[in-house]
Amino acid sequence: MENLKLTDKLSRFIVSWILLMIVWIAFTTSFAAQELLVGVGITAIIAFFTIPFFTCCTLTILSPTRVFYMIYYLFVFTWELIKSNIDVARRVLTPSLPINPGIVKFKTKLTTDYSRMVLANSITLTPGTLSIDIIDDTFYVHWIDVKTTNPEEAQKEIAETFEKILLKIF
Amino acid sequence: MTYIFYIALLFMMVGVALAAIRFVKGPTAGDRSVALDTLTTIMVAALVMLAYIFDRYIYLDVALVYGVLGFIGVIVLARYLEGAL
Amino acid sequence: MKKFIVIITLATLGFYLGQTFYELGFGDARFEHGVKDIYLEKTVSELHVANTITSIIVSFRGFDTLGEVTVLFLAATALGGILYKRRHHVGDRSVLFSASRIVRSGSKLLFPAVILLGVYVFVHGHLSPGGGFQGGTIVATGFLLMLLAYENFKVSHHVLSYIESFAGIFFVLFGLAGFYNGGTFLENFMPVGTMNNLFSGGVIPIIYILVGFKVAAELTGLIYTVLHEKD
Amino acid sequence: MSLLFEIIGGALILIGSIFLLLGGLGILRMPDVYNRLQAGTKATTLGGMSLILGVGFLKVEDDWTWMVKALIIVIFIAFSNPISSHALARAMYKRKRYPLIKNDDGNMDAYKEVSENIKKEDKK
Repeated sequence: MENLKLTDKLSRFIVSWILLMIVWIAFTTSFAAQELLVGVGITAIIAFFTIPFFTCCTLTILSPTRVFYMIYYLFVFTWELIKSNIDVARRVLTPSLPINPGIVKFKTKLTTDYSRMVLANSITLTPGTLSIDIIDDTFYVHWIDVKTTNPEEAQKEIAETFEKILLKIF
Repeated sequence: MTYIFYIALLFMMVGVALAAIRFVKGPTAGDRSVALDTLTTIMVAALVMLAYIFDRYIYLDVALVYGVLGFIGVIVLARYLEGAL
Repeated sequence: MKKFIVIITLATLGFYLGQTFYELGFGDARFEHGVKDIYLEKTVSELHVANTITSIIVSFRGFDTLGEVTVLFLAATALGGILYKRRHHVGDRSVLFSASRIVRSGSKLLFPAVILLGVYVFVHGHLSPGGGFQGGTIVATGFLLMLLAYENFKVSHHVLSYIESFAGIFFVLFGLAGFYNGGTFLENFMPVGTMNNLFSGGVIPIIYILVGFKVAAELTGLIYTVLHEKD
Repeated sequence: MSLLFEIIGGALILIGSIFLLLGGLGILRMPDVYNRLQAGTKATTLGGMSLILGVGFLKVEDDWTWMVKALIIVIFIAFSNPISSHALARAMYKRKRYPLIKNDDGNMDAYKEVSENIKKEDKK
């Protein structure tokens, strides 16, 4: 797809190899020598052929601070997910359906495709919001209970908690 | 302990029934797709639960494959509704 | 000239195959209580395979599986033949426009994992209720995801047909090796190993991997052809 | 120890099934497709995740492999559900099923002005 330096390719290859190997161990759930051997071979082949697609990260993604922020992100995300479900439960179970839906937009500071995708997925799973589209750096978000249509305030309300952490990861 | 499974299966059954009502009622193709998406996730959870009840580890693989195929199926539907096919 | 050589080769092959099959004596063997007990017993005692269905499909009834694979191959060829002319009129887009960025990044990230899941299913065909057909279908579904998300995702038709042909040839070769060593098509001739290990079941995992590759290549080719036929 | 895991697992399964029920109820009660997507996706994602993890916890002492498989399914659900619901929402907007808006003050639907141009851009 794009022209890459050899070091970039190698580093992408190693990252996707490691990740696929973890997935393989999770699929087989066994540490028998045969399984590991076959897994190393298969994942190496798949990682080699998917170098052009697997563009999210080079080896720098595995540095300790980033891994720490990833785990931190996971906790923040889980908490938001629980909050959003309580919110949904409240709205669904109230007989009068307290909703005030609309679509708002805001700009993001994130630059890479993958970080934007993670942010969009997180927005979908957090209280009352559903990401509809990203055009350049503008998010369009369906909000079940619109509090503001001003882009800056919407960004503060919806995305700031995740964006701060994602900027440190990617 | 067994009662928890009965209660959970009952809840899931009611959930499936409610989603199925939406699936039948529509009114648009999009609403039906949403219902299908919901049903897929509930069925994956139900398969995992059945794996525990029958104590078959293998059923977890089935649940995983069903999840993957269901996801791609919904993507196909969405792309069709978008007018891309 | 080329056609002549092909016809001669096919005729010779057909003659010898016919002779071999004639000498087999299909249906001569009689079992008093049907074959089910023998299958069940032989699966454990001779093949050391955890999944009885697998041993029946691939070993005892391997010839039927060859027929099934041939049916799939014929379907793929026929569809290719029907759509062949139109394919040349259309450009190289699988869908009219690419999906949104989120779907594209998501499918990029999921694609290797889906392929790995398919490979896992057909490599473990003799241990779990998977197998070549199922695994191959999952691999093809991974390609479907990419073809839907990107309008210009390329799959080489040549590579696909090479994979398909070689998998088919090796399937038949392993079957004939069974003739040579044991006497029936796809008779096991390799060490069977211990039950529930990955390297066990003799020839069965190899056949399933070949079937997996063949099915994956065929279905990917089918999906590719169908998606590119438009306008 | 085993009692602790049993309590955690049972509680997670109960919570999960309740949220799956709420997901079904949500897509039945909500008035338009975007709100249905919101309720359906969120509730079934957490519900499915928690139920599957609960099963993993019940088995964690006899057989750790269940937990690993359960985690893989959970990660997959958490990843794929929002993507598919986003794809559906965008497809519905492209089919001109505009969202229901209760208090319209003119700019409650910010996507409307750009959605016309996207299709041309994508088709080029």
